[in-house]
Amino acid sequence: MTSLVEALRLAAWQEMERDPRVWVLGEDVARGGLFGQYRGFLERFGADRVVSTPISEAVIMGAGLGAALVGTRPIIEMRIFDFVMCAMDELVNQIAKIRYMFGGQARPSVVVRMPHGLWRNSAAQHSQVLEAWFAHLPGVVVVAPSTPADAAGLLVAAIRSDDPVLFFDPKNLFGLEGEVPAAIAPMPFGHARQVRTGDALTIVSWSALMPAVEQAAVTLAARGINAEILDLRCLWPWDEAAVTASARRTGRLLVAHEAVEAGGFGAEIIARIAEHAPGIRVARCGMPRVPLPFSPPLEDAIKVTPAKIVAAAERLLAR
Amino acid sequence: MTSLVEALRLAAWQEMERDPRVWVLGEDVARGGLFGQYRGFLERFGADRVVSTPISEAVIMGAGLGAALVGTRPIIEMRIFDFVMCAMDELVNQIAKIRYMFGGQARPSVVVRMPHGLWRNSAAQHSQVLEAWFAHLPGVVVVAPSTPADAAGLLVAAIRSDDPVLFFDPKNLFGLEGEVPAAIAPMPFGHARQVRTGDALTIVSWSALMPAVEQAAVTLAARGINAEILDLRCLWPWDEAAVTASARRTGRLLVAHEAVEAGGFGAEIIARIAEHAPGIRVARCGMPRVPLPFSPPLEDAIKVTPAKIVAAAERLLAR
Amino acid sequence: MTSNAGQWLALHRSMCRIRAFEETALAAHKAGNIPGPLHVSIGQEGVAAGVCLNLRRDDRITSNHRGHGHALAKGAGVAGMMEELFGRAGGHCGGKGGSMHIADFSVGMLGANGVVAGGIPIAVGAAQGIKLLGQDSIAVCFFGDGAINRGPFLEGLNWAALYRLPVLFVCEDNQVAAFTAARDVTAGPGVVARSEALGVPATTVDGNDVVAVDALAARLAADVRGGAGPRLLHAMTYRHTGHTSTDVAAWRPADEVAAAKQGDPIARLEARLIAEGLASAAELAAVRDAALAEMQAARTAALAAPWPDPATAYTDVLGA
Amino acid sequence: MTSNAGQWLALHRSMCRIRAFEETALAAHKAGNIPGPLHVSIGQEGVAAGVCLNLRRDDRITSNHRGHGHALAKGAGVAGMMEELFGRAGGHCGGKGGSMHIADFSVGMLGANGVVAGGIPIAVGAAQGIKLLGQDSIAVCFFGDGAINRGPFLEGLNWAALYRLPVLFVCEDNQVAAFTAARDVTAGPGVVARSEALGVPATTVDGNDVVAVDALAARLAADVRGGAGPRLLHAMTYRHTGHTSTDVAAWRPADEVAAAKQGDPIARLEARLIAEGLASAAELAAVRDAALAEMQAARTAALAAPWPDPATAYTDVLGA
Ligand SMILES: Cc1ncc(C[n+]2csc(CCOP(=O)(O)OP(=O)(O)O)c2C)c(N)n1
Ligand SMILES: Cc1ncc(C[n+]2csc(CCOP(=O)(O)OP(=O)(O)O)c2C)c(N)n1
Ligand SMILES: [Mg+2]
Ligand SMILES: [Mg+2]
Repeated sequence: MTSLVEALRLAAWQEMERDPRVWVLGEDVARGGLFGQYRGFLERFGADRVVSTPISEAVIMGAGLGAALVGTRPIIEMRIFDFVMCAMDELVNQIAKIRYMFGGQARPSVVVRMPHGLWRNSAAQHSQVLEAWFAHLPGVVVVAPSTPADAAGLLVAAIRSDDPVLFFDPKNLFGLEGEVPAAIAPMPFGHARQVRTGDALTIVSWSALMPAVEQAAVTLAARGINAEILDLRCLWPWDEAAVTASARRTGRLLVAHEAVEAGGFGAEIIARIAEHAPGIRVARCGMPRVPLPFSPPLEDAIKVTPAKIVAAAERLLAR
Repeated sequence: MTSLVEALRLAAWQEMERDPRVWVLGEDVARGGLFGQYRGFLERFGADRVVSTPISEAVIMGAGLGAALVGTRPIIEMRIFDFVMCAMDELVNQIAKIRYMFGGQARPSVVVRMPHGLWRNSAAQHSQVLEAWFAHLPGVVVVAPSTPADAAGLLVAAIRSDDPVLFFDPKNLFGLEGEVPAAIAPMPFGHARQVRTGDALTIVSWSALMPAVEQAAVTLAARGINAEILDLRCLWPWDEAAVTASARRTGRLLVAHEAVEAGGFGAEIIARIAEHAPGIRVARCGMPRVPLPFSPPLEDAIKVTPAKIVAAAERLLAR
Repeated sequence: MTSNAGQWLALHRSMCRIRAFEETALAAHKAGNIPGPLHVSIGQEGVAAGVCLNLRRDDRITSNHRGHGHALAKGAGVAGMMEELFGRAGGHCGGKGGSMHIADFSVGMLGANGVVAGGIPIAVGAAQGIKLLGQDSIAVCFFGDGAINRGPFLEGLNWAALYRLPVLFVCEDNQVAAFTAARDVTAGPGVVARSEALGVPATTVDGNDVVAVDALAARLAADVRGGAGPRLLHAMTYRHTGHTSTDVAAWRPADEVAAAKQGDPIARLEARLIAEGLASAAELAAVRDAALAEMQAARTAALAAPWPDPATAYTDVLGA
Repeated sequence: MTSNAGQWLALHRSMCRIRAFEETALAAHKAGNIPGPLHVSIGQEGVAAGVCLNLRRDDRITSNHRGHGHALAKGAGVAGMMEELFGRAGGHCGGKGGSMHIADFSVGMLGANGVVAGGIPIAVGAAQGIKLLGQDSIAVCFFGDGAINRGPFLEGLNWAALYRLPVLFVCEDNQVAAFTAARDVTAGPGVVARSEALGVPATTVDGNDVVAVDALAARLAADVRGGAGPRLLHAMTYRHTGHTSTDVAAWRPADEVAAAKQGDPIARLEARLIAEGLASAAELAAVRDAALAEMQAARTAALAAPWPDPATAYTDVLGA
């Protein structure tokens, strides 16, 4: 068994062994990174490929792009998702647009790693879940795994991709254990994982909320409700076919995510289903439109929990 | 008759006359602003209240916040929406969070003006429509008017509001003429405007796409299809009651916006209707997930047009 | 000399209260009573105390992630601070902020910040607002050596100089940013040269000599208040602990840490007070004990204080 | 002297081609054949020519919104540039970019940029990539005086100095940013002081003296290529026209503009070439005429060139 953060470490390690053009830049990465996801990299790959940077997010992001343009494959480490706000011009106006704007001349082969989500009461500036923004942004791939094996396989694919891949590390699941193959194969983007089969309703989720969804399913099962669960794994491209097929089977679709419900990626999923598979009963379960509070009882009040998912599922079934 | 940009100029002028704590900061504002929306302000209000700044978006945004915290009411001018990407930490991590994070001690009374959208083939870095991002962001009000009167009334309300108001100037409609009262009253946020009554379907839109929607309605009317049209005017808070009531009446809802369809605010509207008013047939009409190209035939190929809105409406009616 | 006694004893008391607050908080964090990350400034108290004792209540400060000292020295209430760390209803932010987001607007403390350099644009704007309103208070902006590598440092200093704003920048140079030594990520001659190249006169001081910090801050604050425009105070200091309460900073050379601890600003001031006959060891110990007692009482109170009503999680999002 | 003839004539020809390209583009824009905004660099050609004639094809450059000259001097194809301005299929970017997003990767031109200072992090990263790959090419980063007030200037220069990257920063100081004079928004002694405070040695040159620019660029490019680390070239120049093709910049003092036009880099070089007997007025006029003919032919061709297939609007979004 391997923890999710260790799986990510092994995946990046494998790719750096495999391809000398792969390198990593970000704060403290030469000390192993904030979560140990680069432990031992400096010793193995040296300071030119494991670059601890100044606190200069704009250049961490933009230099990654520039280095990609001359043929390297940077892993851009943002430390905590929220700090990407200091590098949005470089990400949104440059990285996401450069291939298109220049008519295909540029190859922005970067991976942007952004450990995101709720974690140890980190409050409003260290807990945001804004993955939906990037599904709405042309020019980027959006990945949000929830298991060690998926995280490893998708990171390998991200590093080998010629597209900018926004990789949302689920920091609250870094300790989650699972099997990871010795040789990590790239996992194609855009394929959902069927976590559980059921006939009463379909629950779609991803990233750090998956364990809560699985707990909810156990509770529902105890009440005789069999939920089918899909882990979307990628938000762009996303597996609309699998979601639609499952929702058609069960007739009911609940999308649950850690992010704020209003304008979250759940809205896109529900909208597509409502447009293209009318008649399916739909619902969402996400956070209220509130910043993350620090105090545990306050955070507990707004965060999505197994109980809230169960309640949402039962409301949906009652309709 | 008054042009939309002149209506905005008059609204800001009125408020600066009314309240000495109101001031404006941004590049070239002392020269009237890029669009003349501050013409004459320097001469009337002086250099302390009409501050032409360095090209320092991060501080334009953050200084606006700091000045609000000590009791002033800054109008933060971003020049072109896309440049807000250079000030996202200040907007997203500071302005949107400060009231909440500090338990209500802070009063972030700023207006952030961001002329957005397609305009004169400005290509990928000067045409973005990412309004949906901010509807998903707790802590901000999101305004997107389409007429001179609405723009003026909503800007007055924004300036007087103690909340951070993100004001999306529809730069492609700056030349649009309309009536504006001599004394501009603040217009409450969150109320849609019924542009046209009809029974065949409801079309909801806002900002720069409204004229295209109205043209589409004329074409549809000529084909015997009466579309009811709502101009949402505000994306947060948004007038769910009006949209639901109209959609229930017509039984069909089409949301059209200039933004990319995937993950746009249309998804939220459709999702809410699908969850709370099942049975209504729904559809969206937005741009493909593609950056804005420069060349006119390319821009025309992806932008939302009256013809595309008509086609979407007819497809929806055929369902 | 004795003319100094009052001020020096005030500096001593201020530093002792910061030290006591943070040692108490560390213990409470270890005991599991404080959620989330905790960044303490043990060893750096001379800067917060030396600067803030020269400020008025209506002066404003912005701080960073390591802001307990700045808040305390500016006069923030201890009970409200401790309860905020504990996430209790009586915290300055009602439990919504925590250690990294302490603020007490009632004393001009406009907030700690979880984003490095995040306070710079805000302080600059506060100064601009103060100037626009024709007031004579000033803004003080505390940030670390790590912040001088972020864009807002350049944008903010250029801006403050341009409009001659009443803002005092204070760079707390503890020679480290998180787990990386400042020298490994900072090119050129340093913060003073950067500041002056942006039009902001800057002066370096031994941040662990609180008397020197106090004297320099008094002069610079007076200049700023007098309309001279912005100034930067560069204080050399050292972080005795790790980056967060859970970091032991094992990578730092032991002798470096040991040497630094010799420069403890509290011990240095006490030696001087005694040497100059301004206080006895017993009197100073009494101050330390009183500070510790105050903070332990606050800890006990915070532990017994009510949690926020979950319903308050939904308030303060929008004020309208 | 005559040893210089070749290089000086090359500089002359390069400047004339830039001038001719932009005058032709201005006319085409006025005629309604070029959509979108157009930023020309008339009066500033000495910088692009003087710097780029010292670069190799495998050297990379990043540019800003006023980048026609940089692209042409670096060797970008004229037909592809003119067609790009016209939004035609044969443009370097297939019509997707336009004037503000010209790029020709085949000659190391990594792109103009619609965001002020947007090219700085990219150039720094290109240099880092080049170093990582063990190549001996260099990156050159063109930006205006307005860009030195944006954060990426500080972050990028500190970074380049830290890792001793092979990048040459070129600040084209035309003393204006959009509609505001640089002096009104720039505090402190200026870009050279800022650069050196960040560890990047900097030198100022009269950007309208193309021979001086050429000599300095040759030296700095050699230093950078040799592993000395980054350098900054500060070129003083002047923008004869308004900010965009539709701006007349009426606010600028007429005498200032008139005086500046006296310093026209092309006229100055021609006077010198004639004075030193390296070329006759007739020969130089022939060069200008040839450049104009080349660009007018490109304009005629662009006007007749096919528009892009609307289907291509959907390509190049993601490559996978
Ligand atoms: C923009 C941003 N990047 C990274 C971080 C993570 N981080 C928190 S504190 C810190 C080190 C800051 O060093 P310094 O400014 O010197 O303050 P010190 O911790 O030494 O007091 C870092 C990198 C952050 N909070 N914000
Ligand atoms: C981040 C950003 N802010 C504002 C603008 C709008 N803008 C375009 S060019 C320009 C002036 C740039 O001045 P400078 O860098 O000196 O270049 P110059 O136009 O003088 O050649 C401005 C403000 C922009 N493109 N990007
Ligand atoms: Mg530090
Ligand atoms: Mg300029």
